[in-house]
Formats: sequence, C-alpha cells, structure tokens
Amino acid sequence: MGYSGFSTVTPQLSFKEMMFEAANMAYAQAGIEPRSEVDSFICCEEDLLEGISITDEYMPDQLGGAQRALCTISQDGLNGVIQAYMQIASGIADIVVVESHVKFSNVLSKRDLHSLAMDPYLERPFLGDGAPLVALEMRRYMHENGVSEESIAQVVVKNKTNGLKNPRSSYAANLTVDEVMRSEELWSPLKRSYVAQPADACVVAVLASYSKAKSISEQPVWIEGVGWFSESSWIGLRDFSRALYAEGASKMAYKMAKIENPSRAFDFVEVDDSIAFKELQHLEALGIYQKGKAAEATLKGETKEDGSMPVNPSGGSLSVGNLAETSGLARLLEAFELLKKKGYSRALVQSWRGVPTSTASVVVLGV
Amino acid sequence: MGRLDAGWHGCNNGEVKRLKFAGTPISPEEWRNESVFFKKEEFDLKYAWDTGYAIAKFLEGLKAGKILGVKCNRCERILVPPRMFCEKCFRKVDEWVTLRDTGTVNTFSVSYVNNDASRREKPLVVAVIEIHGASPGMGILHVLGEVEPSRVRVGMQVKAVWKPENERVGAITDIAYFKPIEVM
Amino acid sequence: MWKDHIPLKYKYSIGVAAQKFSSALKEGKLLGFKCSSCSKVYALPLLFCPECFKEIREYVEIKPEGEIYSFTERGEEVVIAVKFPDTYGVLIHKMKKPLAGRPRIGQKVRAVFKKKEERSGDITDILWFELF
Amino acid sequence: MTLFRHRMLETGKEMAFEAARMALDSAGLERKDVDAVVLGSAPDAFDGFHMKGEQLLDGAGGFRKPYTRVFVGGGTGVFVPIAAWWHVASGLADVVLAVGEEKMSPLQPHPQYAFWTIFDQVLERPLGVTLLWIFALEMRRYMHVYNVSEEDIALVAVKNKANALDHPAAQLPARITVEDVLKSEPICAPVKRLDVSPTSDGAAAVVLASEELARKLTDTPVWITGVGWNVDTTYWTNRDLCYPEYLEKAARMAYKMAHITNPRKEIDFAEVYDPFDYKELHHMEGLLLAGKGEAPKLTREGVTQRDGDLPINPSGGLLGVGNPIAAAGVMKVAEVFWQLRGEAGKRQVKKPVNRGLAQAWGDLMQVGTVVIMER
Repeated sequence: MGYSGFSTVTPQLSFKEMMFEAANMAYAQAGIEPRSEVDSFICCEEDLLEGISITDEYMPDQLGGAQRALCTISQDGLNGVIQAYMQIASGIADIVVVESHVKFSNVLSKRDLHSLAMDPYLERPFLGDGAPLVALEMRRYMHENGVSEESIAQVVVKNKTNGLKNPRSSYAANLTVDEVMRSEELWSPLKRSYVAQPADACVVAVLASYSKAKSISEQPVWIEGVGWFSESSWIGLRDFSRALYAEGASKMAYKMAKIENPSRAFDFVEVDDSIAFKELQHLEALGIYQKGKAAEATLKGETKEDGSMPVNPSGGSLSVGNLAETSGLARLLEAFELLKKKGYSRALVQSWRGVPTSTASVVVLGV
Repeated sequence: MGRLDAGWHGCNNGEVKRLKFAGTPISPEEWRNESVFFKKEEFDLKYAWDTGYAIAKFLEGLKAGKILGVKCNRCERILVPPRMFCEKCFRKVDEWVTLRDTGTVNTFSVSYVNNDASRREKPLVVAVIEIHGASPGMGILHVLGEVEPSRVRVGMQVKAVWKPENERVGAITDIAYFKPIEVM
Repeated sequence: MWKDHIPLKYKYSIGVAAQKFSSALKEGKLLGFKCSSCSKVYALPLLFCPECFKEIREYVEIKPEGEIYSFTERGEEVVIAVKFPDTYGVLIHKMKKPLAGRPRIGQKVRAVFKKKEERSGDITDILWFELF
Repeated sequence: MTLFRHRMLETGKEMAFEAARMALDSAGLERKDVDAVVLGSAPDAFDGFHMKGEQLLDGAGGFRKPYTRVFVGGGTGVFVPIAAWWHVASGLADVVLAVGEEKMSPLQPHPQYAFWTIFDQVLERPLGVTLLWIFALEMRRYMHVYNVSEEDIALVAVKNKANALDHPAAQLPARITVEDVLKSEPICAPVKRLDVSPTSDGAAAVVLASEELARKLTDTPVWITGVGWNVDTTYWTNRDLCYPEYLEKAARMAYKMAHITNPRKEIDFAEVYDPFDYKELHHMEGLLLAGKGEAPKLTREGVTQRDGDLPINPSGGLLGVGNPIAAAGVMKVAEVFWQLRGEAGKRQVKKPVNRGLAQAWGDLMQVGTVVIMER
C-alpha cells in the first residue's frame, strides 16, 4: 500500500500528483509494474468533493491506468477493495489497484455538500449542513442506551492520544475529558470536539489473487471476509440508535470469514469514528460489544491501545482527520501496517460514508 | 397529469407477457405554469484547487508569454499540457522544454452556443491546436480569432495572440486566442 | 491555487408521492402512505414500500400529533424527529421552543399549520410542532 | 425501464423503482430474492444530489442490502451490468439487480451546463467550453481523416429516429430525412440539432443471476459471455480523435472472454452508443464491426438497418429513444435481451440472432464499455 498527503493542507501537489506519489510507493512496495502487470484499476471518489463532474476522467494517467480497465466506484475506498476482491474472485483480474484521495482543503463549500446530499423537500430545510442530523442520532443513541457524554468524550481522548504515535495524524493531541467537553456546542448534544476535522490524503492499495500474492509478496495480508450494506436514503426510515448499515455489512463479512464470536475474533479493530459517538455505535453494530456496552468498556479503558480490545490504535479519524471517501482505505492502511509490525493475526476494518449516509463497508484482514 | 401506463409491449415467446413502461411526463406548460409543486434551490459551490507542480509552472510560463512542455526521456515525447509524470511510461518526466507559440489546427468547430445551451451572439471558433515544438499530435484546446469561420481548415498554421503583459495573470486565457499565420 | 465556483440552480420535481403529500399539506392534513402488502403506514411520502418493493396506492390521513423521537437545539432553534402512533418512520421538522424546561424524548407534540391562504404545498406549511 | 422523457414528475428514486420493479417482474423475482444491488448514474450535478448513489438507493431496491454505485461517465449504463456480472461471477451473489438512472431536468437553465464542469478546471473551463465542442471537434476530425460526408452521418439519425417509432418508451421517434438533419439548426458546426440526442429523465434495469439459478428461472436465459471496459488518457487533446483506441481495447477484452475472433461475422447485431449520429459510425469501427472509415459505407448500403445483415441500434438508440445517460446504456442491454429472446415486437430484427453486443462510451472521448450477450 502507498500513500501521500495526510495533512490539513497539501498545496505543493495537485490531486494528480498526490495520486502519482501514492501509486509509486504502492507499486514499489508490491514490486509490480503498473503498465504491464495490473489488470484493473478502481478509483473511489465523488464528483462534488472534487469539483469535477465525471471525475474518473482525471484518474488514469497518474496511476499508470491509461488505456486500461479503470473505473470509478462512487463509494468509500474500502468498498473499492471489495469490488476488487470480487473482480479477482471472478477470474477477470489477477492484480487490481484501488485508489482513493481527498483534498478537503480545496473544497470551500463543505456545508453545501451536506445539504446537497439530502432530500430537498423533506430533509434539507431542517438538517442543513448535517450537524442537526448527527445530533438527533446521537441523542437517540444516548437515550436508548443510557450512554453518558463522558464516555463519548473519552473516545476523543483515547483516539487523539493514540494518534500521537501516528505520523499520519493531523489532529492528535493530549487532552482530558473535561477539555473535550468544554468544546463549543454545535447542536445539542453534539460538540465541535466530537467531530473529526477534514484533512487531505491519497491511499493506493494493490490486491492480488492468492497465487499471485504468494509469488510477489513474502508477507501478504489476506482478505478473509468482506461485507457492505446500506440502510435507507430516507433519513426518516432509519433507526437512529443502531448503525444497521454496519450491522448488515459485518454479518456478511463474518459469514464469509467464518467468524462466530466477533468480540473475540480480532487483535484490534479500526472502525469509523468520524463522529465520536459513532465509534461506540459502530462497535455495537459490529458485534464487538453488546448493544449499550461499548460506552462502559471505553470508560474502563478496554478499548485503549493496551486494553483487551484495542479500538482505533491508529488514532482514528479523530486524529488522522476526516478523509471522506478515503477514510476506509486509510484505516485499511493502518491495519495493514499494524498487522505486519506487531505480529497480529486478525483485524477488522470498517468504514461509514459519513453524514448523511447510511452505508458501510467491512473487511476482515488476516496474516 | 395522470400516471401513464404507456405503450404495451408486445412479446411473443408463446405466452402473453405485457410490460408496462411507467412514467409521468411533465409537459412544457406544466413545467412553466408550475401546476405542481417544485422545490427550487440555488447553490454556489466554491473551490480552490491546488494546481500542483506541473500546472503551476505552466501557468507561470503563460504569464511570461511562453508555452512550456515537459519531456520524458524514455519515450522521448515532449508533452503539452505539461504533467509531472509520463502516462505512457509511468515515470516522472525529466525536463522542461519551452515550446513555440505557434501550432497546427488538428480539428475545429464553430460554436453557436454558450455552456448553458443559450445561443451566442457571435459564433466562436474553437480548435485543438498541435503546439509546435512538442511531439506530433500534442494539442491544447483554445479559440481562434481574426479569421472568418468559413475559412478555417484542419492543418491551418496558427500563432498565439497574447494579452498585454500587464493583463496576464497566469491563466490559459493569457493567450487571448490563436490567429492564422498567413493572411487568408 | 486556482479558484473558481460552480453555480448550481435547481428546480426539483418532488415526485409522485410527495406531490400527493404536498396537496394534503395544503389542506392542512398529514398524509400517510400505506403498503397494501405489509400494511405498514409510512409517515413519509413513498411511491413504493422500500421493503416489499410494491407500489403504494393507499393513503391514510395521519393525525398530526406524535411524540418526540429525538431532538436537538441550537440557541432558539429546535429540530425534532416526530414519531406518529401506528406509523413507520419519523418526520423531521422544527419545534417551537418550550416556554419552560427542555424538550424530552417521548413528549407529545402536534403540528401547527400556516393559515390556509399562506400554504404553498411546501413542508413549511407546517410552521412547527409544539408541546401539548 | 421507464418512459424516457424530457422531464418526468417522478424523482430519481421513483424512476429507479419503476424500472427495478419491471425488471423483477420480468424475471419473476421479488426484492427479497436479490443479494446485491448495483446502480449506475452519471454526474451528480444533473439530479442535484451530492452522493447521488446514496440518494437513489431505496429506489434501486438497495434498502438494507449490499449496494454500490458505479460511475464511468456516459459509459456507466453498460458498466452497471458489468459490475453486476463480477458480483455474480465472484460467487458472492446469486441475484443482482442492476439499475441505471438519470434525471437531467432539475438543473437550470439547461442540463448542458453540468457538462462545463467535466472539463479541466484550470486549462479548459476558463475558455467557456461546452460538451458540444468536444463532440464537434471529434466529428470534424473523423470526417476529415476518413473523408466522411455530413450526409452519410445524417443517415444514422434518420435510421435511429425511425427505429424508435416502434419503441413504446421513446422520447424522440420521428420519420425524418437526411435533408431535415442537414438543414437543422447549427449548434456547434459540424454538429446540428438533429445530429444530437436529447436530454432526458429515465431509468432502466436488468436482473443478473448465477448460471444455476438462471436455468431454474427460465427456459430461455440470455447469458453474458463477455465484458470489457477501458479508459484512455485524460489528455484528450493529445489523442487523434478520429479513432477510439480505448473502445477497441475494451472490445478486445470482451471478445477474448467470449472467444470471438471475427466480430464482424460472429456478432449478429449491436446496440452501440449513439448520443450523436457520427458516434454510431465511430463506435462500429472501434468495435471492429467495420474497418476504419468504413462504417458510413455499411450505413449507406442499408447493412445496419433492422432488416440488414448487421442491424445497429434496432431500439432506436439514444437519438430516438432518448438519452438519460446511465439509463440509456442499460436500455441498450435490455434491447439486446429482448432481441435475443425474440421479444422485441415490431423492433425485432429480421435475421435470426444468437449473439448481440451492447456498448457505451463516456468521459472526454475516453471510456469504452462493452457487454456481449448470447442466448
């Protein structure tokens, strides 16, 4: 895997150049030559985040993908990995490259984008930039599960501390629960400190078939299970307290990876924490904790890096930044590196497409 | 505006199978008179794109009245617009080359419309112009001026007409247009 | 850095179902959409049941009184999700800030409509929800 | 599929539902039988939704399902079944619903405006570029290199609009003459009004099933035997637009998979992408169904008519049926399906057909997507 950016701003490189750097790094690491050895390229991005309609137009060259089978998946990068997995499993490709990038710093109208992602008649008039929606979900989640605000602030403290060891963090910090809770309230009970702030990055992953991977890599990381799932585009039809999308995606992945007890299956998990309470909600949806139990576990320190169930040892989105469609691939990168470094055997990576969506992807990794 | 069950689809295959093509067209009158409720919204999405290394330098060149290209020493192509990488060889390009500000019309069109499909007052001649000094076929998109639309030909030699230096800002429009080299 | 903007102007058709919903709003009524297959009444304008995937052709009037499913505040503004009895889904709208105390999940609220002559069919034909 | 029309009352979600429902009915399936959903839709700027795929998910049948949107510009429509194919071929899904949707009418004052934003923001947009420019530039180059006349190109518009008279969902069916095309209002010379397909609202859907299940569902399944796609360099002004190399590569990928060595002989008919009339000729050549510069001759000789030896766009194509971009590509796949099953009614081609091809094009003269289907 290769990457570039991971900074609040990246003025020295255009998005093409950022992609070129990340791709070069990924190809060098995998020992492949993109012009002759890659069968398919998958890019994950959304038009209006790029400020370009039909963004796949601008993808091929800097990946080595000109006049090759290349496509855009309008999804999180982790879903791109899943599509690549299927291409390989179908026999149509042996090596697939998955790319996603974001230059949030170039988007000056971020709030408008949130509004544009909602129904103009029923939703936009009230949910505006998305913050009220997050607040409504957060309140309902806390209400149904008796979750305290302290436990949510503790997620921020934990992840921002974890991020201090991660060179790709833009927002890591040493904070106390009190400091986190003193942050400005956006829409009650949502505070600014609970929301991951935007950053720029590009991540490129190289996937290969079993036999190919064996021949090009001494220490491949395997995909043992994949799942993806969406709840509803209608905000009003969603269960605000449960992340059904993550539940559905994980069930699919666990079935494939033959995991019966997810709470004991992983050495660590990288889950979406782009809004602090979502980490708790996602952990429960993924079956890592029972419903309503993630907050307690967090307060007890179980989810710390040295706890019994390390959650987001990378620092998560709260440290690294909100990377939009690149979030999932960025977390895959963290898990990929940590699996190799620490001699772990299995990890879970989950992404969520962010406000106002209800779509998740899950990948189970093993070595 | 009733919902249409338009066009029953005749299928054979031994069984009677009729397919419904659903849909409720809005007539031009209904659209204009707004006899149904429409939600109207306006957005103005603002961006500040990082131009990056290659394009920033290209724009600086334009400001200085020069068209810059890049060269890949592996395939030996000279490329314009410039890029940091050669897409054919997948490697960094090697050097900058100052190209001429003349070119050959590869193809052209006479446009009678604006980008919102409204009619232009005066037709505009647009062309892909292969820039001299770059490898054959290396064109850029621009507009032509000082020429009757009916006289433009593929293969025509053209030269950049630059804006005055103090009006140049480092943009593709620093070249006001290309004009034919020979008097037509 | 290259700065530019993309002005986008839209005239959205709100759709077949929302058109029905919108006409009812003009009459001061809240319309529910009933799936004949699973019998769920949706408090949202749906042309089809997302679950059964059948066209919805049955409409029932919903009494515009429900309870707070969730709420959020910013200064004087309150946004709520309202759940109506025996219906499926929640409606997002504004709430009039209570004179005393904060709103609570589960509290009963009712819709306050604009005057008939001021209604346009927009969702804002309901001015807000208020406690009762 | 829905009707294709300039403006529809249905939202994108509602159109997607109508198309998906019709596809399920045609396959005798219900939503609960569907393992995954793939949706295709082109620029978000048309419908007016950021993350358009998320907005459309319930309509496409993706409510509480694995769901993904794929996007390769105008090539999207034919790419949707390709992505659905790899879902099935991977073994992860048995039944996949593949839906194409486009609602172009919301954008004011004209949907064409969205196309300004497909161009390079620094080097091309400041020139006031429109999508019509790039088509006109390509059409001119094609005409110049292969010495093709505007009359020959107009024959395509005449044929396709006439074919569309028999399509019950068609937006612009018409009986017109070459002269009508030549005399129609110039937009971007050499492109004239009648050379161009309209902007449209619409949706279309197909169901893909695994081999085992397909045999259970029907006695007359249609198989996808080849898929191919390819994207060329972004730098379109560096390419010779007279010939679509990317399409040839996409076609070769699909032919190889379908074990086709002589496409001109082995493909019985084709639905090729015709947003502009010259594009049909251009694409026939890229697909190796005609030699370079030879497609106009085949058209003149009537080979591409419904009763010809190589019927092209018996549906009426985008020029006749309409062009809700991603939906139009799926419509082509649906037409190949109907033709292969002998269910195309008045549109049925004269010769017996066993193998058909659907193709779409997209981006900055850049994307080719190809599906080969057999009965």
